[in-house]
Amino acid sequence: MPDQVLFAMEVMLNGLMAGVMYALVALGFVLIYKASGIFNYAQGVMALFAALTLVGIQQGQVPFAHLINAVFGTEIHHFGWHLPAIVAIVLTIGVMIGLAILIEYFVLKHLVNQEPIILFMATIGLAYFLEGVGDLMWGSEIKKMDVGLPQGLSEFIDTTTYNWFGYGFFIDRLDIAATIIAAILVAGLVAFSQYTKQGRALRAVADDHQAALSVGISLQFIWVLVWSIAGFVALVAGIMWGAKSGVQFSLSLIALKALPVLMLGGFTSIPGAIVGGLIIGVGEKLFEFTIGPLVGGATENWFAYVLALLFLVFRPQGLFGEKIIERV
Amino acid sequence: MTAFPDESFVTPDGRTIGGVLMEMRNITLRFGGVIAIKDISFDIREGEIRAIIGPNGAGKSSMLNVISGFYNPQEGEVLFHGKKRPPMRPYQVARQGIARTFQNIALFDGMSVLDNIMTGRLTHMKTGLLEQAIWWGKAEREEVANRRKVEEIIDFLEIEHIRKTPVGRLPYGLKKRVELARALAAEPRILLLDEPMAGMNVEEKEDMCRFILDVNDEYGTTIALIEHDMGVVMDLSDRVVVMDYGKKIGDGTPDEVRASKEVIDAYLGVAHD
Amino acid sequence: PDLSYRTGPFAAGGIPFSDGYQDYFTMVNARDGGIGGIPAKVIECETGYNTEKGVECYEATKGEGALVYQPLSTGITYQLIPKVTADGIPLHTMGYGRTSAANGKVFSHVFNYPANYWDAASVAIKYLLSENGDSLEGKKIVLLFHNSAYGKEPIPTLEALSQKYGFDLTTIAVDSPGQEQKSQWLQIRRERPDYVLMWGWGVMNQVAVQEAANIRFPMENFIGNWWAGAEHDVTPAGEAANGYKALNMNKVGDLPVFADIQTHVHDAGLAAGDGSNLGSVLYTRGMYAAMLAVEAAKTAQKINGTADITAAQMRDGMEALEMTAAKMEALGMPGVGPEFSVTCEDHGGSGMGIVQQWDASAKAWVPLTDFIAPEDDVTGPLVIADSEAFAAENAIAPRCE
Amino acid sequence: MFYREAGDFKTSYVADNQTFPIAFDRYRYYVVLAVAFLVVPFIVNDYWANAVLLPFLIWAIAAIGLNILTGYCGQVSLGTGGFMAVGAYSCYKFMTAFPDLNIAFCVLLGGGVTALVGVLFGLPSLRIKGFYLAVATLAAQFFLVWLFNRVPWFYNYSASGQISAPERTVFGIPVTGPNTSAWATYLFCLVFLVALAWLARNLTRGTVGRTWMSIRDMDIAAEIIGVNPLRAKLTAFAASSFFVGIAGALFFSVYLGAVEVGEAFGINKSFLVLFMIIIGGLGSIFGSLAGAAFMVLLPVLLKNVLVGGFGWDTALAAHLELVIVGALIIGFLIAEPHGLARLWELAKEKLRLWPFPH
Amino acid sequence: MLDATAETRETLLEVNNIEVIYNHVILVLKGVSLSVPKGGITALLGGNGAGKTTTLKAVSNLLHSERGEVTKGSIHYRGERVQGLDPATLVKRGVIQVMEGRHCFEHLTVEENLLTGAYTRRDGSAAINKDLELVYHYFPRLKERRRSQAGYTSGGEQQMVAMGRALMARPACILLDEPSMGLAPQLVEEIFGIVKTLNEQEGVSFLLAEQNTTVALRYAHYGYILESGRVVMDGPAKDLLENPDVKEFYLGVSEEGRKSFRDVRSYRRRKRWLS
Ligand SMILES: Nc1ncnc2c1ncn2[C@@H]1O[C@H](COP(=O)(O)OP(=O)(O)OP(=O)(O)O)[C@@H](O)[C@H]1O
Ligand SMILES: Nc1ncnc2c1ncn2[C@@H]1O[C@H](COP(=O)(O)OP(=O)(O)OP(=O)(O)O)[C@@H](O)[C@H]1O
Ligand SMILES: [Mg+2]
Ligand SMILES: [Mg+2]
Repeated sequence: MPDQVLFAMEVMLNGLMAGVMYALVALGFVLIYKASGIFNYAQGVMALFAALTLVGIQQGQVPFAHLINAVFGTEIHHFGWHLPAIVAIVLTIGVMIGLAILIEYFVLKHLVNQEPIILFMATIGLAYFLEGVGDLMWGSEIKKMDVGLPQGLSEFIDTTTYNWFGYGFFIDRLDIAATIIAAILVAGLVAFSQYTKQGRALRAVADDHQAALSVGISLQFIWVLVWSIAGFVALVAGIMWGAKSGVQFSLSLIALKALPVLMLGGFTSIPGAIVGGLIIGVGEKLFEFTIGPLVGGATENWFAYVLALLFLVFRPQGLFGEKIIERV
Repeated sequence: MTAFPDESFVTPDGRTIGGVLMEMRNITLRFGGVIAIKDISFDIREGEIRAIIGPNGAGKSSMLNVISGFYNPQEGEVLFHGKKRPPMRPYQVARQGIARTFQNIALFDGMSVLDNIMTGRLTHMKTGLLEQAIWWGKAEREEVANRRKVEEIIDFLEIEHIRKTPVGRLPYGLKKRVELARALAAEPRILLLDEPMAGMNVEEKEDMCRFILDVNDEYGTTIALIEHDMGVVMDLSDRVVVMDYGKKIGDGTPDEVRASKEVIDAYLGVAHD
Repeated sequence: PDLSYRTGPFAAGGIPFSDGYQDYFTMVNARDGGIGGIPAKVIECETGYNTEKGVECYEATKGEGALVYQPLSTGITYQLIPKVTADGIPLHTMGYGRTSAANGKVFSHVFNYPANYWDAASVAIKYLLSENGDSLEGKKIVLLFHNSAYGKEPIPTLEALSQKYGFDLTTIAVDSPGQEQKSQWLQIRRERPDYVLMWGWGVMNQVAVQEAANIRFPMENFIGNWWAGAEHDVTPAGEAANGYKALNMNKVGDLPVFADIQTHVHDAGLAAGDGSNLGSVLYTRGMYAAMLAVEAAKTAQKINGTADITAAQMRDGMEALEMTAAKMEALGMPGVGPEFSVTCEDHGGSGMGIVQQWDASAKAWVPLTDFIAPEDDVTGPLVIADSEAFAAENAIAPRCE
Repeated sequence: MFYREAGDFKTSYVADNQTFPIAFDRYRYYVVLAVAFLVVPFIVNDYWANAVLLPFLIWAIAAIGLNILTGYCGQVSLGTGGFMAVGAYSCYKFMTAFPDLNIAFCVLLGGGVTALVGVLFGLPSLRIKGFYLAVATLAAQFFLVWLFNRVPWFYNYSASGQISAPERTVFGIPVTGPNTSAWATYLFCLVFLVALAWLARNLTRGTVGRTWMSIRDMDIAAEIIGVNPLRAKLTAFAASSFFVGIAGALFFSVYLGAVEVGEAFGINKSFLVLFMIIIGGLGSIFGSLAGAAFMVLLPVLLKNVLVGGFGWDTALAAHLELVIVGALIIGFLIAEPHGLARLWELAKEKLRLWPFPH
Repeated sequence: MLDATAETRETLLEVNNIEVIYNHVILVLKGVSLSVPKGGITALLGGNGAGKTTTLKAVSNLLHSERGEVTKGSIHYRGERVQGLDPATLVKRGVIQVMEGRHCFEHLTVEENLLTGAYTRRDGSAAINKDLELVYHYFPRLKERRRSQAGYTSGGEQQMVAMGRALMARPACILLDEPSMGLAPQLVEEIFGIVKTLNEQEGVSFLLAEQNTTVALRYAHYGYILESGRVVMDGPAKDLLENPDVKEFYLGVSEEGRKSFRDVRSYRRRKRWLS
């Protein structure tokens, strides 16, 4: 029956949208992987941290209030200001850059040319750390993210589609915003990594730390640079997802939604992140829509991974990932 | 020697060289645009030392990779014992008794020298997972038996002192030697050596030559080696194949090759005495 | 002890409950010098909603003469049940945990009064009945549930009820944590159900409320259970959440007792948390739970005529607990919960609950109904069946003969 | 001065091959075993058993398992949680289906089933490598958890979807169910750990182990010298999963007694085990133990210090705990990327050279 | 060639008795001292494991990434101490190392590899492209393969890439680690030819670790011979070439001239091998 088709279309559209949201998170991973061969597990927590910081600054919360009060028995909570979103965002970016510098100085610097898995582990340690700090700084109750993003059903799409098919499609305005932002991000990042000297250096570092050092590439600079950008991407992701669910611990778990996207698109490809996101988004939604009911639903979590897995079996480096060089 | 009779014969220095053991027929290997090997044929005879030379990027290593089954040529075939070899995975080739060393050393950095060499004997070890898990009995006996063989090789190559050191720490030259040991441990019919003497000084090269020659006449192992040191090549090998950007431009005894105009232009540059 | 969780994905729910629970004890100690003269000690132990930490906490604290446990996590409850039974320490799982533990014959040391999930399901349906002139014929009801033991609890009850009242029930699972519910809500939008019931927890609630608003689902037809009906579940959605309904096992709103807590606890700087939660839904619930514990203790003291009671005596106390309107009145929390009395057979309490609605402009939950009684003839048999299955599996002889 | 190879020369390859080449190590090892078997059982109490020892023993088994796969064969896996779940649920099914089958067998069978599942999910590893594989194993993680949550047959149709272990005994002494005594459960797990550690040791010191390590270090070269990659990887997956499965079975039956798959075997368990082996040391059995001990003890310790010691409220403590754990992990990796095991080695090497610095 | 004068010229790079330890336990360099005069070519000879690579890495500060550290002694470049300077700064100051065993950036194309060499340069793309052409002129083979990923090029080609990459940095002092390894004979000559021209026309100074002693000494001005972490002999290249021991062990020519590799049927080893 035709309206099944319509539903399917609607589901697909929303799948695409969801895909973009995943991609936003995946981008951060890609950047850092490209630049250092590090698989940065902390990306999700960075998103959470960024969002927390943003809200905290905006609401004028006192960082570490809880800790301070506990230790000094004081009763401070708020500075009592309420900043406009844009200011808060700028300040947060500042914080994320600071974070990048600290990470480089205290972690990465000491782990030059270690095996990837070691660095991976380090980032997990980092994840724990940030999670704790985030909670300590801003407290763990749920906060509302309001930076004035549009939300809810988009009238326009609804009516137009209604006029076409006699069935109004649902698209979340937030998702539309996300799509636009993602497009801008990707364009910028691609340009950066493909056409600039830094971009080349960044890929060089990923290949061979020592050689990179030997030709005079400063790992320190590259890493601070990349982690700052990743921090910014994390902030964007944090805002988007925060607007959906409020800013809370679970934000950090979106990392798990981004991983299949990453696999599918290829760890090293920025466009891959987007394409992968779209495929995963559509794939899991359609599966949930068609097969889901038969097997009792809630299939999305694993199906995303299985889907990605299937792709990998045919392209071990993901759709757009750099070929894994096998030579003797 | 200059002449090289077709049937098996005994060389002046008393080694017997038998019939054709392995033959390459019209091998062509492409990588996308790049043609690494273009319609090359040559044979390797039982017990001989066969050298492959040529400028960088000529396709020598690729040729070895074809022999050891890592690359499948688009055209041409490999005959082993006169029989056409069906396309097979590298590990199956290895089990036919073809061992090799690599140009960019490919040792197992995480393991000790001893373990590295023991891996060379995997093709000879049979115990299954469960027997291994229990260890006592079969597994242990086998371990010891093979260990004995390996120890022979170890003191043949004079690396007793580094037996237990992780290979990652070894200097380049010693790594090469360990790699040779690993290849020898397999007791191969054919031994393929890719630039075994790169990065060695004369003294070490002499040692290496020594080992190669000894292997060759103690075990009668057939050897194919790639080397850029003309001194070594000319002295050691019975016959030489010269490659140039995928094409074969010369094949014959060292003297013949050395004389060939084409070879001199393409590779040797100055004529080597 | 109070096994709390102030970290991890469910912290937002755990914090206010524990605050309330502890503040009440603190208040009792400060105001009337403890329970029957004996100051009550509440050991809080952080589990982060994590089962192993739960065990660690239990083992760490049981040595200290623990009288009752309030684990606040279905998962932890399940693996404490055998342990407490063996150690003879009562376990109070208020409106969560193992529903069939209401059957005291089988579960000697587990109490889940005043109400449990199956009651909740039935109460919700009762409410909808009253809304629709006692008939749900042909109505379409969707259950949106957290894909876990907790979320699946109400399904049997609802199925039984849908048989009984001929509404058709669709269940939609949301996998934990549940940040991405697009497809679920698209399905809901498509099927246009008359009502949506939600068994949610953690981030799932906030997202669900948001999504419901996004698809313009009429909020007043969207009803959460009592773990999906706290302030923090609706505030992130802001105005959009207006009209969302939820069940509750305890009345909200300003209770006289809060004044006492304010003076004796918060002003004295003894607050468990940062004091911001006073009066919130979960805070009140925590406090209510504490009050029940205190009353049980008092009962125990009365029975045994000793002020300094043991865990065993506490259990008897809980089994003999009687909550009357007068009592609650006297305690400064009139009508906070329904009247009920615990017996050897019935550890489940009355199972009554109210329906409340969110008023976004006032940022407050407004009670819509008085306590509604569940249909025990529906839930009862289920309880018996499940508990007896458990008894059989673990060779437990029924008590109370 | 006695800490030398010097003076005890190996006269046979067997002797040269043994686990502890230095006599002193050997003796210390026997002492540890003796204490573990003969002393601890008499002094252990509920708290120590349930809060520290059991988790340690069980996680140690899991860690050894993962170490076989990741540390020795170089295949990073994040599916550990899922595989533990397989062990737990199959064990549960065996326990309930054959009530008079000895629990020990149920556990072993659980391991066996897991091994099969592991092989299944190991198949992609032939083509997928490195982090791609790691992420791919998450597919196993999520799928398995979903499966056990979804199909009632696995939890015997209980209304709640929880599984709880009925009482089972060994030599008449209960090791599962409510009425267990600390020493019994402890010994039960200890036996498993020791036996399995010994198996692992045998596997990793011989042919099989070398095959795995060659794949880890350079799979192409390994194949060219005659290693069959598929076989090597699958055996690794099988062995590893067997261990992990057993860990899962014990975790459920002996330690927790009742589990819900989503909570008990979630993704964070996979990470936890990965931590253990990396902190402890990849490719080292001792490392697995050390790592497990570290990751189990640290939080308990911190908690007791922060809450007990400074009397801070639990929320603060819990957050600080995260911070500290995170910092420590990073600190360790920086101090010695190859884990506690390597630190231990270096210490010994220094000791051997003692009193000379080099 | 200007050799005897070598000492008289100001020294560019000075290493005085450094000691290097790996992993805190393995002592590798036991007090090595050497100096590279400005505009000189200094050869560092020695067998396997002698410590050549380690010495070079110590100079270019690449050790700590291998968990090795300089525990004694000092390294001066243009008179100032350069220990603990991060490699990048060192490159900016004009010291660059060509690492042993290639180390190309596998996933970058040959050309991109070369360009990374120019990372620290600030003198505009025109100049860089000019040098790129120069490198291609030196190594025509690279031009053919410019678009292919370095990871897929042959051993020798990779060696050329590594060399070319270093040249792209227009350094004042190049540390060459086994430049001739795996190169075809005429290419070896060419490489050293390049070294010579750079040295004479641009005044670039070289410190080269080399196994191919014959060639190395032909081009170098001054040589150091390293054995197991110690300098056992040093002197102007000429003299070393004449030295009998050097002849015997490093050049493989004894009194009766160069003997065939076949004929060194060396007695001792053969005996032991048979017995
Ligand atoms: N896997 C591959 N993909 C693409 N091109 C390749 C691959 N392997 C080799 N080539 C190309 O084939 C040609 C021959 O490579 P090969 O390694 O055989 O040269 P070679 O004779 O060993 O040179 P050298 O003496 O420097 O080692 C080279 O130009 C190389 O770039
Ligand atoms: N990362 C390391 N860890 C431990 N020991 C090392 C390490 N790198 C090198 N060594 C040791 O340092 C010594 C010198 O090594 P180095 O590579 O400097 O010798 P080399 O002169 O370069 O030899 P070759 O000519 O073969 O390259 C060797 O004995 C080696 O065992
Ligand atoms: Mg080659
Ligand atoms: Mg070297």
